[in-house]
Amino acid sequence: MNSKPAAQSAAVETTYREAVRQAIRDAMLRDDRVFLMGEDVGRYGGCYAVSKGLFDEFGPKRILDTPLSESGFTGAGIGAAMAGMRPIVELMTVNFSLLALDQILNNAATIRHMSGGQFGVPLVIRMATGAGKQLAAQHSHSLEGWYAHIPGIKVLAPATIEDARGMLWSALEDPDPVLIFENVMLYNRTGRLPDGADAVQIDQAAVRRPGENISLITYGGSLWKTLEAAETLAKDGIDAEVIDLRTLRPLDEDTIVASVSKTRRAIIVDEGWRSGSLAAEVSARIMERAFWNLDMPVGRVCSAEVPIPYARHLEEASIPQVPQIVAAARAAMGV
Amino acid sequence: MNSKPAAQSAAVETTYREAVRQAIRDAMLRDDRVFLMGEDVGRYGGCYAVSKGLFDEFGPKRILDTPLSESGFTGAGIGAAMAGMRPIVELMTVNFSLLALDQILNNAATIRHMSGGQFGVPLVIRMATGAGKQLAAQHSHSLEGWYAHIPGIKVLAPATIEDARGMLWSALEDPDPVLIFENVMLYNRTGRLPDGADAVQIDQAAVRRPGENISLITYGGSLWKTLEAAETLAKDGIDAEVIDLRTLRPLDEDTIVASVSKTRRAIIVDEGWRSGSLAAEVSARIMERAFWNLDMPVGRVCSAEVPIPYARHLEEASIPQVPQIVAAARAAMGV
Amino acid sequence: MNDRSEKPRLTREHVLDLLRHMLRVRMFEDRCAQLYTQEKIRGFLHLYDGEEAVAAGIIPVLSDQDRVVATYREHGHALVRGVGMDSVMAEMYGKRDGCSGGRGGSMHLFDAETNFYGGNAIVGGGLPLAVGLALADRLQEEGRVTASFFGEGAVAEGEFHESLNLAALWRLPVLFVCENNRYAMGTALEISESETDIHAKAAAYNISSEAVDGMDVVAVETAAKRAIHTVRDTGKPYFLECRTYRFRAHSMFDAQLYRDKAEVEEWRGRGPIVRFQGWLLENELAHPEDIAGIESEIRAEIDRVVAFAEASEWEPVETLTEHVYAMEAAQ
Amino acid sequence: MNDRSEKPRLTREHVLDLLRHMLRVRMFEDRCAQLYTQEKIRGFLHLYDGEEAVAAGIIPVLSDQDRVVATYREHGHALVRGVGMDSVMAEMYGKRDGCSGGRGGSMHLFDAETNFYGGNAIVGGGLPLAVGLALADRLQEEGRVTASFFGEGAVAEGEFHESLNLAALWRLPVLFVCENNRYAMGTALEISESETDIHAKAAAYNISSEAVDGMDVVAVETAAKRAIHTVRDTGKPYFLECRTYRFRAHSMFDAQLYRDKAEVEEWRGRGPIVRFQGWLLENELAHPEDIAGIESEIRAEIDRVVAFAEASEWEPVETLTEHVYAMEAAQ
Ligand SMILES: Cc1ncc(C[n+]2csc(CCOP(=O)(O)OP(=O)(O)O)c2C)c(N)n1
Ligand SMILES: Cc1ncc(C[n+]2csc(CCOP(=O)(O)OP(=O)(O)O)c2C)c(N)n1
Ligand SMILES: [Mg+2]
Ligand SMILES: [Mg+2]
Repeated sequence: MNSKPAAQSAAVETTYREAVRQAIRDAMLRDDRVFLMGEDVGRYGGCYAVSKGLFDEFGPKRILDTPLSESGFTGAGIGAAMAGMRPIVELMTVNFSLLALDQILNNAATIRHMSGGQFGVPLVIRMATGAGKQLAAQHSHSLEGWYAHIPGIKVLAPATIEDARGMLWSALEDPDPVLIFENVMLYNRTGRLPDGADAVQIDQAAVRRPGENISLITYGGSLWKTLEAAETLAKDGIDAEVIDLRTLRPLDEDTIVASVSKTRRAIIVDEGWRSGSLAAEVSARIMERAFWNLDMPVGRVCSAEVPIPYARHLEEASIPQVPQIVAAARAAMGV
Repeated sequence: MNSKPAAQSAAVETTYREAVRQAIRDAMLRDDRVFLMGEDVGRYGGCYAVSKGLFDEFGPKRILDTPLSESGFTGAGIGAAMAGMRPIVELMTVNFSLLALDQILNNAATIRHMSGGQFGVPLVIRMATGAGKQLAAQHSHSLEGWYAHIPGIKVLAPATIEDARGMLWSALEDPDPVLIFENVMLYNRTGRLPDGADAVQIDQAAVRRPGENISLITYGGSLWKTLEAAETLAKDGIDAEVIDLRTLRPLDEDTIVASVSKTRRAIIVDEGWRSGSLAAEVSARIMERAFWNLDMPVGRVCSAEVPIPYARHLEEASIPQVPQIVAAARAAMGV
Repeated sequence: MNDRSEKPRLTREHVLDLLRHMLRVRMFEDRCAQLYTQEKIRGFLHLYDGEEAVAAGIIPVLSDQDRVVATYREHGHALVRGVGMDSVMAEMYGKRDGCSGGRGGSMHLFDAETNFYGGNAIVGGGLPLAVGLALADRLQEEGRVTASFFGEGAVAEGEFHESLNLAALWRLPVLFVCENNRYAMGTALEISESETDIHAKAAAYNISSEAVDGMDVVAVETAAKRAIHTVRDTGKPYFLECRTYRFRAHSMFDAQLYRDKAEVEEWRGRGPIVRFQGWLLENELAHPEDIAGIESEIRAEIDRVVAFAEASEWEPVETLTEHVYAMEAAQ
Repeated sequence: MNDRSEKPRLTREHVLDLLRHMLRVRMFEDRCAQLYTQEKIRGFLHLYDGEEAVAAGIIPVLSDQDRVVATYREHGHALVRGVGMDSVMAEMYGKRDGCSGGRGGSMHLFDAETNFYGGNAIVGGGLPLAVGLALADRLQEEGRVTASFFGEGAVAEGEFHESLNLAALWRLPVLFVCENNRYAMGTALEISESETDIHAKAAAYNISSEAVDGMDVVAVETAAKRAIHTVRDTGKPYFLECRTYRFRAHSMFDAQLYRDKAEVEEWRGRGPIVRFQGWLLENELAHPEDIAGIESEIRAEIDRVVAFAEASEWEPVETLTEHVYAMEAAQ
């Protein structure tokens, strides 16, 4: 998929947060099987203020404030989906989602298979991910790569406002569980959203910046840093292609392979810890499908292998930043 | 590390299960801070009969039968370790460990860092992993690769009887949390254990079969299939080197790189689901450190991306088997 | 269609139905145990031997629209609910005609037609599902009841606690049925619970509860009627503890080091089938021929389903990755 | 060294100590709030404003050997426990002299010297740790008590349930302190618990419990003495619910849409400091000058620790990956 910037004419300035809210609101209006449940999604307005106003508009039956019971209400979302509803479960952050992981893996991802295809779980789970707000070692991790390991679910990482607006509906239409990861640093991001923006496909990666010399492959919060790095590289005459994976499971291998086969070099940028990262999977796929086209080994820019520390300078040093991406790309170019 | 077969003279025939039991028993005798806790480890004798007899020998204070509260008692193990004990927590299988994952990641792996180094968690967690007993989709997965993603913990996968016997004590001496994964198909494995077998190092991979033509890199339950595949390959004149990773975190990159640099070809065999597997990490590391020495792309033989099904033929088809390993190695040899 | 009266309807027909349910489960499972030693059935096999009065007393009181969530010890629940014995047996064989297409096995019987939501082998893992099914029913204003079965061992799990609170807080029509057979594998109740009066825990969630002799099918049925009517009338959850006992090993791998043979024998004497059957004969609600007739019918049925399972085909290995995602979305 | 009497010792010295503890926390946090708007402190900042009587009433009753486990709302607990205000402030700044070396921040204050086990920001996540600390003490036959603080929101978590059962089952010396401030972020108690009488839930685990007015420091202290003595004497856990209120927002990002200003004002009128201070003055246990003296001492201390934190250095970025594994094992 090649994504061009949205036509400027009929577009409105908005934020990523607002785009997610509009997506939820729109889904609620379109389909009365849809409801939102999670901690503080209602009266409080959402821990990242995503659902502000929805409680007043839709009431407590469709915007359900839950107790602090991640496993319980995620499991309840699974059951409700099996019985015909289209729940959107919000988990505040991916660190807390571990409390619900048994339900997600052992039930949501598995029931269709275990039941021989009799029961499906058309559930959407949204959660925040990532560092950058100095929330330290129990609130800042990026574990979406883990979820991308689980057969039976799909994993999305909207990085743009269009995707924040458009992925939710596609996820709700999917007959299987779909997890959506929203990087916390994106919520305040502003941009123009075309009037009447609607569902987007959730099968393919997007080339966010075409280029000839090297492929920079990333997703989520790292997309913008990677695009910035590409501009810096451009000043050195290095024309980087930036791929936004968008869907972390299943991976759009074809787009990755096509890009790398053209540029013959690749760096993967991923806010997960390096060992066992999603970046490793992307590297392995390139190894398997594009080895003969590579002029240089594929590199990775990932998070340092450390529980994210509180102090700003340490936190900054622990996750991928523009200079590291630039340096890795330059090294891959042999400059 | 090059590991030679144990001297036949002063050796006793034993099982992997018995080796784990002896390791526990020995640790309990050596250090009275050590105790074992978990579901049915005591009166029942352990769900895989590993701890049979220990309750009678050590009594209920040191062999603690816990209620079904994975998060609670794993967290209790963490707290007890922080207060000076050396707990061995047994989780029946890795699928159930998801219920304790919040405690493992957000506490055990993190407290040392969050506390600026003031508190450590010298805890050992053992659990069974893997398929092969027709236990279906909630009991058969191999998620040790996930754990290998977590900074702050170490992850071991004893494949041999020596390692089953020797890794536990080394793990208990480690000041940080160590997770030990015991593949369920190994418990009944028999072999000779040198008399007076003791602790083994937990830092390095082992070359289980030296070879010149291709590196087969694996761990845990897949080691034996891989060795069998190597023998089959030998009949075709393909001399495979078999590496047993032993420690999944931190990975012994040097042994891997040395082997691959020599053989110039590698296949990784891993019972985890392919996407996001530990095998991907190994492939990425080889990409990063041995790309220029490769004559062929590194391949992976992993589990099919499916919750493990019950029926024997389907279960068999879902995890790595000897013929697939042989086929992958042949393909890498270009034959 | 539901009988709303809570008095036991002890017509001859009804008591024979109750007996038939229990015998069908018992005899089916006896055969399964044999087939296990013959390696026709593999994996873990958890028998319900001794606990039949619970499923037999409760499940027939549910309506067709109601939903059932069970554990890995669920053959009895599936059979009483009306999942075909043929498809249950084929599932145990791992064959394609099994109720889960051979992918689930003994621990994962599923059946959409009878609203049988499995066969969950994570202890406590079914409770949140049951809450969710009932939540959907409340949101869709359906008058259904969801019955959630679990062992007393599950009571220690966090998911038990979270589920009871959610069900009560949101006023969801869930019947929680704790099958308290006094052991979780080898762990006796006293070793897993600081408060062993399980049903009393429901008070911590403001849930009405009751404990019943789970070895007495009539008592269970009476309690079940009361409970299910309460759930249906109030829309609120109800907690029913059935005190029962498992006569056999936890699964086929259990040496039973944790309990005395004498204890097992004592409970066997109070077995739900032997006791009910004796009482029926004594009170002339049934004659020996009735029972013999039922038994021979069941034996014939079991022979038929074993033949069916034997004849059923293996799912082709090429289909391995089917049912991971819905067909429509499959690539 | 512990005072084993449960009667309030209302000597002048003692009441001024209680007041000093509360004022120290309040004034420290007021300054933190300012520093937050100045962006000296970042991340989440959860103030204890209104709840000071709980930590001040309980923690001084513990002995030095006892252990404390707290939540992300733990500045008060740390200060009352004796963690140096300088190192707490430096931690909030993220500086190397912080009690967690700048890696923890406001939510993760740790201090080995005072047996202060954090600063846990997973709701409910500290309870199993507390159980484990107490388990070690039981196994090592140490007479220590572990006090575990948590909010009423944590009561809904599975880990709460599992921990209470384990502590009671294994007779562990844990004092569970529920700081019931009626809200979990924006979720009122009635929206999170089907049974809102929190302390009554302890009965489900066979744990003795009591609820106390958490706005009254003398009442809290009296209850704490009773509770801690019980734990020490019996070795068994005890559950103390302190009914309190948070005057400020949940964290600095909270618009407080979920409650009325009037409700907050009403509670403020019953504030633990204003009330205790008034009572002291009325009963001439303290004079205005005493209070002014304490306040100015604290102000000076706060100025000092702010200067200390300002002057403290940043941890060099090269040390980023330190403290992931123990030094001894570091490569
Ligand atoms: C979360 C989890 N932990 C452990 C197990 C292993 N296990 C299977 S059944 C069982 C005992 C459960 O006892 P109970 O709930 O009383 O049910 P019963 O088997 O007695 O019917 C255990 C420990 C599991 N399946 N899931
Ligand atoms: C497991 C988990 N879920 C959600 C959160 C987000 N969160 C932080 S504090 C809080 C409210 C907790 O309320 P309560 O336990 O009453 O404590 P209080 O903040 O009122 O002191 C929530 C939901 C978290 N930190 N951990
Ligand atoms: Mg039981
Ligand atoms: Mg609260």
